[in-house]
Amino acid sequence: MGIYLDHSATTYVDKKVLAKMTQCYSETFGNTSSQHSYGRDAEKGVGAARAQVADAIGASPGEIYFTSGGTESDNWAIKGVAKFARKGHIITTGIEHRAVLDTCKYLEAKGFSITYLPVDAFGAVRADDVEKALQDDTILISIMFANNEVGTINPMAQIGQIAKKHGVLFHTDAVQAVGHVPIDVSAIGIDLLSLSAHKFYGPKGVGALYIKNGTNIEKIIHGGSHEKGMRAGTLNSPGIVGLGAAISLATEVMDNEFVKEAALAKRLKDALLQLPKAKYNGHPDDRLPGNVNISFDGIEAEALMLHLDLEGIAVSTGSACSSGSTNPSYVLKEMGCTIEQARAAVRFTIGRCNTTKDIDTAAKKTKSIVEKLRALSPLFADKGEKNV
Amino acid sequence: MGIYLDHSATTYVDKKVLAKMTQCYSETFGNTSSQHSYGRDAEKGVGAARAQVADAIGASPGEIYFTSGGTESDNWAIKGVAKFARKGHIITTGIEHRAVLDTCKYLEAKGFSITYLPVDAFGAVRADDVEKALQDDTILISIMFANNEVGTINPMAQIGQIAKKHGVLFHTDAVQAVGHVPIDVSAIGIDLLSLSAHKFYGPKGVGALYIKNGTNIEKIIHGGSHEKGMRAGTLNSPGIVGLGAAISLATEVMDNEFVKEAALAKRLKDALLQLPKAKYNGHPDDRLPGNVNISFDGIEAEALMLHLDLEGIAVSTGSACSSGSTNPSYVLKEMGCTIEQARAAVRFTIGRCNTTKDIDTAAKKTKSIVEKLRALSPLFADKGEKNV
Amino acid sequence: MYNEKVLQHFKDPHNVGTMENPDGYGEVGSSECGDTMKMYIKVDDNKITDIKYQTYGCCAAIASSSIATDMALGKTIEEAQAMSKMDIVQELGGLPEKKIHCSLLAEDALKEAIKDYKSK
Amino acid sequence: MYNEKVLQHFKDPHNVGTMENPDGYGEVGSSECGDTMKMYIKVDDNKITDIKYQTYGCCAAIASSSIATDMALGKTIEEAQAMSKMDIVQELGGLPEKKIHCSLLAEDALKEAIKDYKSK
Ligand SMILES: Cc1ncc(COP(=O)(O)O)c(C=O)c1O
Ligand SMILES: Cc1ncc(COP(=O)(O)O)c(C=O)c1O
Repeated sequence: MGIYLDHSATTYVDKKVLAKMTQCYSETFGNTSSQHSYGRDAEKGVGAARAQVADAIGASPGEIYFTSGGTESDNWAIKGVAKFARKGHIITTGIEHRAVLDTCKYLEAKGFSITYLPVDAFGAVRADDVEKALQDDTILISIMFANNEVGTINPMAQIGQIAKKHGVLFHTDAVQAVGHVPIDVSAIGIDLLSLSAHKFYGPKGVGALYIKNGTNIEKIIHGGSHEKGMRAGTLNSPGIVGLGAAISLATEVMDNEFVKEAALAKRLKDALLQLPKAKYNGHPDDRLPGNVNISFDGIEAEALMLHLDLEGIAVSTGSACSSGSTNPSYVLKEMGCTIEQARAAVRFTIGRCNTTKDIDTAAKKTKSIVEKLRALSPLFADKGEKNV
Repeated sequence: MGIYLDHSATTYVDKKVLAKMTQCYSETFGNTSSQHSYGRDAEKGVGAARAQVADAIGASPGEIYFTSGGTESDNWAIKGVAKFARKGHIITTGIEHRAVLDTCKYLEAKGFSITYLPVDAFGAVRADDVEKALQDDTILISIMFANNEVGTINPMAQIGQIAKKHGVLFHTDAVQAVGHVPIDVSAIGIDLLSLSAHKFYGPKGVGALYIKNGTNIEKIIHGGSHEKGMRAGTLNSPGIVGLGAAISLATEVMDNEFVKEAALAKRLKDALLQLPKAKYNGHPDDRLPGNVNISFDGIEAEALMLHLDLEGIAVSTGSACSSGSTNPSYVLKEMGCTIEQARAAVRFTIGRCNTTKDIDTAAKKTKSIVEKLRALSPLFADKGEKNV
Repeated sequence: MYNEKVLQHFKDPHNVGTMENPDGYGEVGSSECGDTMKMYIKVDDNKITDIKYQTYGCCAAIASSSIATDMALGKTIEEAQAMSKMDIVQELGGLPEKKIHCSLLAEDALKEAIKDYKSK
Repeated sequence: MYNEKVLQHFKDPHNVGTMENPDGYGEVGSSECGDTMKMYIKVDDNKITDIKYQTYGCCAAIASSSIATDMALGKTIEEAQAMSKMDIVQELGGLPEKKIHCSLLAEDALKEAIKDYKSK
């Protein structure tokens, strides 16, 4: 068996969650729009899931709309608000997931103006910058809860207050955060929140958008009166039941998991930073518990990733050498990393199944591969410098 | 165990299909964008599914794009072509699924002009009408393969020829047809085809859009380079694997199933038409094999449906008395039915699991409930007339 | 969506039928949804001593007719006249919100029948 | 995405290292993706008798360097000079399309080293 350290990319589905889904695929398989018992049973499952999702983020069930995943939720939140407003200004950051960035670029081409806020060296947005960027015609602030590459958590409460004070809608892409850190939409003052089941041991292809009651937003998928007429399409009831079960379970084990993952992450970080010229990326404390992101000077991340893969260890790299040009992580570049540092960055994301032994094995293998690749590299000369 | 006769609403997932999906949810669960072995294994599954879908409809794998279901595919096909063209005229019919109709209405509000073609008494579009409706600025013909309420199949080959002759793109919502009747997109001349797994014993929440190579279409979900940059979002690999397995299986058993379902449908129809004043809706021959749609004069379909439900038999009704107004099936109205006939229409859709015994039980129960409801009804007086 | 009591009345509705020479007769059609009801009452000593009806409509309309006639039977004309659709819905233990209007049919038909009786 | 042979060369690249007093030395950097390679050759009787290199780059760059040096070893200067990136890709049994450009690094470095040798 391999060692999976790429839980931010996706997770396996928890056994208990899968059992609920299986039951739904074969028995309570009705269409929730049907009025007979098959339909009513399916609707019961969806209703329970809606309550589970609402509970997990401090919303009410009527504010939860199911989607096909985080990307659709992000598209809906941003395009939906923009369509309702017809024109205006949107504030986001330079380190958003492409589901947010590409949607903003699309709207920019359609005449909306967009501010892409910078981040500090740790990858966090400054709340001050948000307030300064506000314009008379600002219709939306869209800032991610936690970054997918470096795990840094943004100052959500402060941004929420600013949004509320100025009466501007606040959307957050919380795809990486939900199920891992506590979230209360009403305490923070969030109007729209995107989440996706496959990031917390639920199924792929199902997510949700929290829409605070009374929010001015249009739909983006037409046809049928599903989801109060806001999102057409036969409900993916097995997936939704899986989402509900997964979010409940994640909430239940959150505190323990946080402590466990943070401890494993510290262990991995400490071991890897024994290597010379290894740079730890992201915030030291305000970050997702399982995320460790390190740039190893003089190596190319893909090479390290593939070597680890050959040893059965799965990690990820932000950059990828493809189509004749390297695309080093724009997140790391925004944080002020050099291109070389960005190309040398590897992300380890620890999850529910990982053990101390996994971490020790991964650390040991990583160290020897880094040394091997550095020996191969014309760029690296260990001059015994300290880590930065 | 109940008798499920609502297979056009949705199907259970076939056991063999589910086994493949389960494996994917727990073992080959990687993100297809990941370059390590977990990602590559997931990508292998998706690639195989893409080939299975392509094979089933006579396309090549590079022309298959996975979506969250039939509704998204319909939205994408129509809005995607409209966005690319920027303006123009679209031809569709008055009996499309709401995923098509509502999308067309949305575009109409945005300045596109739409022709909603009428249908004949059997529910079929006349190819002549399509040709006559063409304008210089027609950008798209969108006509469903088979109707979801009455099962009538449209003259696809003729429409395909007209589209080709005039160089207009041809989209078909084949959600009800795929997996049940043979389809060859290149022989017919289809440019865009929507399909959805949960209509042929695959999972809900996953579908595909066939886009013929070279078709001018824009994306509607932004972010990420998935699906050649045309549909962002982490691929629902277990769902896609299920779609692939389901479409292969459906193709394999299609001929036998067609014969079996058509025979059961005839048996049910013959039994029910023994009742006086029962009107058979839809085409006698050119229809989906398992579809039987009948209006029983003097009864309200919802009442019949619920009585059958109490007996463990699941059927569906086009009309529903809701929100203070009855919405009798617009499909039946387009076919020339009276409002009373539309309100009295019940749809039985036979599927893979149904037996002769199921049909006989359903027929017997339906007959006695219809008689009971007619006795209760002030509208019905059996004057011994013949069925129409 | 419907509770047990509603389904019970729907499945085996009470007081179904017509009446020869009723003391009062009412016929109403809902303009909203096409439901139709005919109601027949027999009145003795200012009390409703027999009641029959026919209903064309959905489950909510049928169940409302059944329970409304149960409720009216034995009541004085004044008591019966005071019955509202919300009384009917309450007696049924509730109806889905979208279906509440369906119970108006029974209220209206009963009122029509009483009006007819009084006019004689 | 990578075939077995590519992965084998990537995992255990051949001819890695530097050389004291090489007969030819080439250093190239890909402007496209930042990959860098240093190549050292020893030439005897117009034949490449020893070859060493260092590469910074992805799997494709490393595997190409490894197999290209294997191929060049023992070849005459003229034969080595005639090697193209497609020869390297072919010898590797193919590379993903997006990665084909990565093998140019080895071709270029080898050509630079030969040029340096000839200029002496
Ligand atoms: C921060 C963030 N936003 C959005 C997404 C997209 O979610 P999904 O994969 O469910 O479409 C992801 C993950 O892929 C993510 O990490
Ligand atoms: C003809 C037709 N088109 C589109 C759809 C929508 O597909 P989905 O339920 O997968 O969104 C359906 C079924 O619901 C249908 O019958």
